[in-house]
Amino acid sequence: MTYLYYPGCSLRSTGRAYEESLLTVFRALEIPLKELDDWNCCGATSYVSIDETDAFALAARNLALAEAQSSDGSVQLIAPCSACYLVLSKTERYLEDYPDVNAKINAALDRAGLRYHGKVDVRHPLDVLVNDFGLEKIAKRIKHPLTGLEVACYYGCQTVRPFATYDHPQYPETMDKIVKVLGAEPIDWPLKTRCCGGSLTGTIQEAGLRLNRALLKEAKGRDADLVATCCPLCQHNLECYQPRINRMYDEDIDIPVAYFTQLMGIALGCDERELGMHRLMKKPSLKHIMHPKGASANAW
Amino acid sequence: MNEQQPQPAPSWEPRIVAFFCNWCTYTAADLAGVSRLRHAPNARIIRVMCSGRVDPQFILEAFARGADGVLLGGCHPGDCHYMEGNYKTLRRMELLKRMLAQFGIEEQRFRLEWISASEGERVKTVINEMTEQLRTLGPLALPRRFADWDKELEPLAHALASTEEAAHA
Amino acid sequence: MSLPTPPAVQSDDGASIESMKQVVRRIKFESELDLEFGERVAAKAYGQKLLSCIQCGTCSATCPLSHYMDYTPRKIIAMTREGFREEVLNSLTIWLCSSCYACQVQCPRQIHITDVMYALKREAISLGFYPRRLPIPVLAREFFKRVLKDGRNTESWLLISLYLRTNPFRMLKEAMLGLRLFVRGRLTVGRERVRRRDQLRAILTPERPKNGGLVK
Amino acid sequence: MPEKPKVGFYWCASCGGCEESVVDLAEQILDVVAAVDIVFWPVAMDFKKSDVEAMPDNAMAAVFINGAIRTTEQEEMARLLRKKSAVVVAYGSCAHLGGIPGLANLVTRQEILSFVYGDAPSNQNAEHIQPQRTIGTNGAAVHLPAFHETVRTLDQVISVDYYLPGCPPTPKLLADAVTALLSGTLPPKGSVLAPDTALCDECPRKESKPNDLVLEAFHRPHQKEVDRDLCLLAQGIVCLGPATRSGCGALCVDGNMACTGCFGPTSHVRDQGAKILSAVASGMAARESDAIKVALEGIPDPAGSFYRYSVPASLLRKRIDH
Amino acid sequence: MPGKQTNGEIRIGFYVCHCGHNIGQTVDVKAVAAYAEKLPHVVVAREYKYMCSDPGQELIGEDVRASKLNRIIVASCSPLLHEHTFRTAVEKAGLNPFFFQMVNIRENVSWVHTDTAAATQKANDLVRAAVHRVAHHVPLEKKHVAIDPAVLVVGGGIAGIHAALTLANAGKKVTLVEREATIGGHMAKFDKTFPTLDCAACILTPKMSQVKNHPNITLWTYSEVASVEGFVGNYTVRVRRKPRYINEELCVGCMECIEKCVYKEGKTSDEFNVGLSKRKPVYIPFPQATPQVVLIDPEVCIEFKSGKCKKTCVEACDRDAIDFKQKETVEEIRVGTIILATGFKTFDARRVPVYGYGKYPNVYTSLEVERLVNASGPTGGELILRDGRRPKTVGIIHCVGSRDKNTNRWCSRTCCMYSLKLAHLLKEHTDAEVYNFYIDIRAAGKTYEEFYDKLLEENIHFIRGRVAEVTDWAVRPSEEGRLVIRAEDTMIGIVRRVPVDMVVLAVGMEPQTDAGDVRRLFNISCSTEGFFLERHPKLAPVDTFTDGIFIAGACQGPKDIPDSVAQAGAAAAQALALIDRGEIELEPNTAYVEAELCSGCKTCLGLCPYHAITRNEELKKAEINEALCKGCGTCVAGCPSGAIHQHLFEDDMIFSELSGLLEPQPADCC
Repeated sequence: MTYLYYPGCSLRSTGRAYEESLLTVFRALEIPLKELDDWNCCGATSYVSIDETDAFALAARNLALAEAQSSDGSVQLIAPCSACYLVLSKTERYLEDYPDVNAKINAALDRAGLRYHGKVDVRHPLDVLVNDFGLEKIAKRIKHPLTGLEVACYYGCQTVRPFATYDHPQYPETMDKIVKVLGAEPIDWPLKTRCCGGSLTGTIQEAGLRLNRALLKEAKGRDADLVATCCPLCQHNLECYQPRINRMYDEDIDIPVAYFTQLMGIALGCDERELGMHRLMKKPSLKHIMHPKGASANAW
Repeated sequence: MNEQQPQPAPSWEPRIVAFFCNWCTYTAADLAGVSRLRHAPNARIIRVMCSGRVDPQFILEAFARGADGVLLGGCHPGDCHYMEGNYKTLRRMELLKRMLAQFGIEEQRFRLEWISASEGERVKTVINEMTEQLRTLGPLALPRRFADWDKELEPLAHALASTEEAAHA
Repeated sequence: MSLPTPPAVQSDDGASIESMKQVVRRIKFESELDLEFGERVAAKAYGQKLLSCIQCGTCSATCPLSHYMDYTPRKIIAMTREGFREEVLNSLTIWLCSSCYACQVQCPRQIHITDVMYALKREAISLGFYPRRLPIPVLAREFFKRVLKDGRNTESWLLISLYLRTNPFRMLKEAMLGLRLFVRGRLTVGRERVRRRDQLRAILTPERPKNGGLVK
Repeated sequence: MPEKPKVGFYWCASCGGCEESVVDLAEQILDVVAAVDIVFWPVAMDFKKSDVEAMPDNAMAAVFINGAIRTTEQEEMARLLRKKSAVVVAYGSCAHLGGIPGLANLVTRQEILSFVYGDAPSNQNAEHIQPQRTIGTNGAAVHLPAFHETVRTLDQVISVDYYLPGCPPTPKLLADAVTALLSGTLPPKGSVLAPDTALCDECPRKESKPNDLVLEAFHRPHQKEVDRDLCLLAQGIVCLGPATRSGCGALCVDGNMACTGCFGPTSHVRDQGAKILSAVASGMAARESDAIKVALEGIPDPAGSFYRYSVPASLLRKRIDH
Repeated sequence: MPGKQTNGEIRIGFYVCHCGHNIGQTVDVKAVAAYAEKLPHVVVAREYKYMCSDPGQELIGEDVRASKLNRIIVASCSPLLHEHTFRTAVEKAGLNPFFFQMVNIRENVSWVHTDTAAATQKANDLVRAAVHRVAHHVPLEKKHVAIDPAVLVVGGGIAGIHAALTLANAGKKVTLVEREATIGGHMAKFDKTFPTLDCAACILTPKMSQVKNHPNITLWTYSEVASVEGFVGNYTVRVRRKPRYINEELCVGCMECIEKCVYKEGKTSDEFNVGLSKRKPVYIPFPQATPQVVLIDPEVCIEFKSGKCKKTCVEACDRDAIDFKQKETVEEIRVGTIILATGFKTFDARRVPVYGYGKYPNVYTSLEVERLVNASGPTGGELILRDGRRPKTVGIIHCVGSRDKNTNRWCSRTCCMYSLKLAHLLKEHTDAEVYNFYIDIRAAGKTYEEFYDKLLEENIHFIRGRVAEVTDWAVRPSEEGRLVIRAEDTMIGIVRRVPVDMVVLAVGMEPQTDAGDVRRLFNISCSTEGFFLERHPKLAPVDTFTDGIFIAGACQGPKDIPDSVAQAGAAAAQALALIDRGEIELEPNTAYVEAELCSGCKTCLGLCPYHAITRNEELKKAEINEALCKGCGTCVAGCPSGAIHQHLFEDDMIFSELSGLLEPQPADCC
C-alpha cells in the first residue's frame, strides 16, 4: 500500500530537516510515499480562532484531495507535523461525529466541486513506523546502533492528544520504542507530552520560554544527551531559544534537539546531509557514528 | 410511472410499530418511563415474550396496515432470556431486510435493535432517530397506495354498475 | 462595547496585588450577567458537556500555562456557565491556551475544553474584546489572511507581518535568530502557493461574519 | 332427461398450461363432457364474448378461470363470467396467487414496456414504438385492451368461490372438484380444494431430513450435484415444501427439483414467502451478522425464490415506487 | 384450535387509570374513556383515580356482574407491574383471569411524552389495539410449580455470609459457594472499619466460623458454579470444586506442612496481602482463614513441576492430609432459589498512568494500605514504604477510577469514607502530614458526617481539587527525591504542588471481571456499568428479572458494609418468602401444536433451546412438552405451515392488535 504524504507548511521552512530526514528514512525502509498533490495549509491552531467552519473546510479540502488521489479503499494520509496531524484527524473525526459539521463542510467543498466520503485515515509517522512497518523490521536494518546515547523522547502535545489512538495521551511510548531499537537509551521523564508553548514563543514569549526552560532543564537534569522530537514547532522552540533562556534565567542549557527521524537515519546509515543534520543549531555528538570506520556495530 | 407519491396529510406523523421483547427492550422502555426520558410519541409498542416470537408476517402486516416504520427490539446477542431466540431473530431479519429492499421499502423503515433492560436511554434515542428518519422519508402509507393502485379498476366496475342500473330501469 | 469590569475574582498569580490597595467592588448582580451565555457557548463547543462541569480543577492543574492565567480554566468554565460574559471574553486565559489538549483528555466529564476556548476566542475577536496589542489574535488574523491568499503559509512572512503589527522592536530582537535560521535554510523567502486557489476561494466563506453568534 | 349443468373455462394472464391440464384428464374428460355441458371454452372451441353476454345471469353452474388479471380485457371477462356463473373457481396458481406473471409486480409497467419494446437485446425497434390503445389503420380504428399497472389475483378483481391450486392443478384435483361440484358436496365457500397440510406431509424424502438440521450454506440447484433421495433443504437447496400446501403428490421433488411453492400456503398462513423465509433463516448455522450475510449470498433473489407464484397475493402485493 | 371459543357474545369492560396525576397530567383520561366507549364490543368504559386500589378492583367485579362482561381491559401502568393484580381481580369477578388485557399508558405514554394531544392519541391507539386483541382471548389454566426449599448462595464475602446465616437460622438448607480458598472476601483484608473504627476481623471472623459450623450450611470454598439449569423453584446447579491437594476432612490447619516446606522463604506473591508479601507453594490465605485448611499451589510446587520434591510437607503432616493426586470434582445440587453475592473488584490504578502507580514504588492503592496498617499484615502493622522509608507526608487521592467518564463514571460511594479512615489511621501510625485531595466529600451515612468532623479536627489537610498528576519532577529543592502531587486548590483558586513521601490512591469499586459470564450463567441482566441489575431500582432492589434469583452486596453496585449486610438480609427474606409460599405461579404462555396442520417438516425441532419439541414417530408430527416449554415463541414464528400456536400470544391476537393499532384514523385518511 502506498502512503499519501502531507508535508504541511512548516516542513517546507523551519522544519525542512524533518521532511528531509523523514523522506530519507522512508526511502531507506522502502516504504512508498506519495506527496499529496496541491495540498493546502491545514489551518493549524490559529485558524479555528477566527472561523471554525472555514478551518474545518480548509482541512477537509486536503482530506477530499487525498481520497481522490488514492486508489485504495482506505486512504492512509501521513502528517508528520503535530499541528497538521491534529487538525486533519480532528476534522476527520468531527466530520464523522457531527452530522451538522459534515453537512456544512461538504456543502463548502461542493462549491469547489469536491466531496469527502470519510475514507481517510490520518496517520502519524510514529504510528506508521511502529504499528504498520514494525520494530523488528527496523531492527533488521540498523547499521550503526546508537549504543549508549541517552535520549529524552519529547512528543509534545498534539501528536498524542486528543485524537491519536495509537498511544497513550499522557504516557506515550512509541518513540521510546523506536529509540530503543536504534540501540539508544530512552530516559524516563514525566514531561514527554508537556506543552512547549507552541506559537507562544512568538507572541507571549515570556510564557513560552518558561515552558521550554522547564522541559530542557528536566531533560538535562536526567542526563539526556539529546532531545528527540517529532514536531517542527517543538524542535524549533526547544532548540532555537536555548541561548535566550540561558540569558534570561541564567541557566547553562546546551543540549542538541533533533528529529527522531534524523536519529533513525543515522542508525540506518543514511547520509548526514540527506538527513538535514546541517540544519541543526547544535549537532548531536555522534560524529564517530555518522562517519563509521567500517560498519562495526560498536564503533564508539 | 404515473403513480404519484401519496402526499402527507398536513397532520401527518410517522407511525412506528415497535415489537419489544418482554425481558430486555420492553423493560428498557419501562425504565425510560420511570426515568422520564421524554421522546417522540410516534412508536406503539407491542409486547412479545421474545424477539424470536416476531413472525416476519407481523412486520409485513404492520406495513400493509399503514405503519411507516417497524422497530424490533430484543436482548443483546448472548443475553437472550431464552438463550438463543435473538440469534434466530437476527437471521430472519437479515433475510427479511434483503427482501424488503426488493419490494422497494427503504431500509430505514425497518430497524432491529438490541436494547438491554438497563438501556432506557437507548430506547429514547432509537425512537427519536427513527421518527426523524421516517419524517424525512415521508409516509409509506401502503393502504393508501393499495387504494391508488386499485383506481385502475374503477372504470369497468362503474361501467358494470351502470349497465346493472340500466337493466333494472 | 462597554469596557471590561474589574475582575470579580482575584487572579491566581497575585498579579493585581496593587488593586488590593484600593477598594474594589466584589459583588455580581444577576442583572449584570448574560444567563444564556453558557448554553450558547456549550452549543458552539460540541455538546452540552460544558454544563456537566463539576469544578474539580483537573483542567487548571493539568494546564501548563494556568499559572499565567488571570482565571484558571476551571473558573473560565464556571464563569461561562454562569454568564460572566465580559470577564470571560476579556480574560487573558483564553489567549494563553496553546491548544495542547492536556486538560481535555483528563477532564472527567470529557468537556471539549479546547473547543470551548476556541469558541471564546472567536467570540472575543469578532467583538474586538481582547486586550490591546495582544499579539495572539493578530497572529491568528495574519495567518488567516495569508492562508486565504496563498493556501499555504510561509512562516518567515507570517512572523514579519506579526511583528510589524504588534511590536516592531521585536523584529530587531528576532533578527539574529532569523539570520541563524536563514543560513541553515530554515527561513524560506519564496512563497509557497496552492495551484487551485480558486477552490479555496470557493470553499472559504466569502465575507467574515461580524459576530460569532454567542452574543444576543 | 334433465339438463346437464353448464360449465365454462376461460384463461387470462397465463401460459396455457392450465388448459393443458384440463386436457390431461385424458379419457376422464369424456366423463366430464358426459356429465356437464361446456358452454364456453375459447381455447378449445369457437365461442365469442357475445355468447356469454347473451346468457342470463348465473346461467353457468361453474366457470373455471385460470390466469392472473393484467389487462382490461381479462378484467372485463372476469367480471362478465362472475355475473353469468353461480360458482367461480380460480383455477391454477395465476388465478389463485398471481402466479409467474405476478412476478411482474416487482417491476413497473413502464420498465416492462421500455425493455420489451426498447432495451431488449433481441429487439428490432429503433424508434421504440410502443403499443397504443387505439391504432388507426386505413380508416378503421383498432382498440387494444389497456395494460394495467398491477398484476392481480382473480379474487382481487371479482369474488371467488373456490380455488384449485397448482401450476397447473393436477388432473386428480380437477376431477375431484368436478365430482364434488356435481354431487353438491363442495366444502364451504372460499376453500382451497386441496389438503391443508404442507407438502412435507406427502414428500417421499420426508424421513431423510435430519431432526436437527442446521443450514451452513445455500446452493441453487445448478450449483451442485443433487442427491435424489436426501431432503433438498438438507442439501442446502431452498425448498418451499414446508410452507406449501400439499396435493400435488410431490411431483417436483420426484423430478429431483425443489418445491417452488405453486400450491400456495396452508390456510393458517397469510403470507407464504414470509413464512418460508422465517423457517429457512432460523435454521441457519451462522450467528454473527457478517457470517449470516455471507451465507445469505446463496439466496440472491429472496423475493423471487419465496414468492415465485404469490407476489400479488402477498401482504405487500407489489414493489413500491418512489 | 381452542382460540375460537369466545364464550358467547363479546362484552368488554374498559377501565382507564389516572394513577393520581401520573397519567392524568399528560393523557386526557376522560377523552380516552369516551373514545373507548364507542369501540366495538365495549359495554362499559370507566376512568378511575387508582385502578390498582381495592375500590378500583372491586369496580371491575361489580360491572362484570351487573353488565355481564366477559372481557376486561385496564389502561394504566406497565403489565410488568400490575398485570397480575388485575388478573386476580378479574378472577375474583368470576371470569377466567386470562380474559384480560392490559394497556401501558404510563411508562409508555404519560411519563415519556409531554404533548397531551399526541399522548392521548397514542393512548387511544393502544386501547383500540387491546379491544381488538382481547376479543381473541381464551380461558387458560394457570401453571404452578413447587419451590425446592434448598438455597444456593454464591460468594462468601460479608453479604454472602450474612445471607447464608440468615437462611440457615431460619432452618433452610444452604450451600455457600466461594471461589477463593477462604470466605471473608474484601472485608477480611480491611484493618478497621469506618466510622466506628472497630477492627474488621473482630466482627467478621465470628460470623465466618458460624458459617463453617452451622448444621444447615454446606460450605464449598475454592469452588465455582459451572452450570445452572431449570427455573424458579427447581434449579439444578453444577459446582466445580478445584483440588486443594489437601484432604479437607483430614486437615486441621496446624500449618506444620507450611513450616516444613522445602521452600524456606515464600517466593510467590501473596494474594491476600495484595502482593505486599510472599507465600510458599503450600499455604493458608491468612491465619483466621475459613475453613482452616491449607492448600497447595501446583503452579509453584516443586512436586508438581518436577515430581522430584523431598515432600517434607508430607512427612510433617501426621494426618496424611496431603494428596498430590487430588482431582477436580463436579458436584450437582438442586435448589429452589439462588442468592448472588459475588462482590466487586477494585479499580486497577494502572489505568490512570498520570498517578504513577506501578511506576513510583511509593504510590499505593487503598487496599494495599489496608494491609500495610493491619497488625496481621506484611509489616505487622508498621508503616514501612516499599523503599524502606517511613512517610512524613502522605497524599490521599480520592475518586481514582470513579466519577470519571474516562474510566468509571459512577461514584463508588465508599472511597470518601475509607479515605478518611485511612487518613486517620496513617496519622495515628506515623504522625505524618496527611493531605486529602477530593472533589466532594460524601459522608451521607449514619454518623459519617461526625467522623468527617473528627478528621477535620485532627488537622488533616483537605484540598478540594482533583489531582492532575503525580510525578518525581522536582522544580524546588524541597521537592527533590519526593513525589509531587499537582492539583488546583479550587477553594483558593490556585494550582498547588504538594511534595509527599507516600501517595494513596483511593481506588473505586468495579464489577468483577467475569460479571458478564456470571450474568449469563444465571440468566440475569447487568446495568450498563456491568453491575447486576435489580428488577426495580426502588421497589425490587434485590430481585432480578429471573424469578428465584436474588442479588446482594456490591455485585449490584458499590456499597459499604452496613448496606451490603442490609441487602443480604433482604435477599434472604425474599428467598424465604418464596420457599414458605411453597409454590409459584407461571405464565401459561406455552406453545402447542395443532396436529392436523402439522406436516412433520421438522423445522421446529432445532429451534427449541429447551428440547421441548419432539417428533412423534408414528404420527410423524411434532409434539411440545409444555412442562419444558418456556414460552419464547420462536418455534411459533418459525413454523412454516402455521401449525404451532402460543397461548396468550396467538397469531390472531397479534394480527388483531396490529389491525387495531393501525386502523385508519380521520387524521391520516387521504
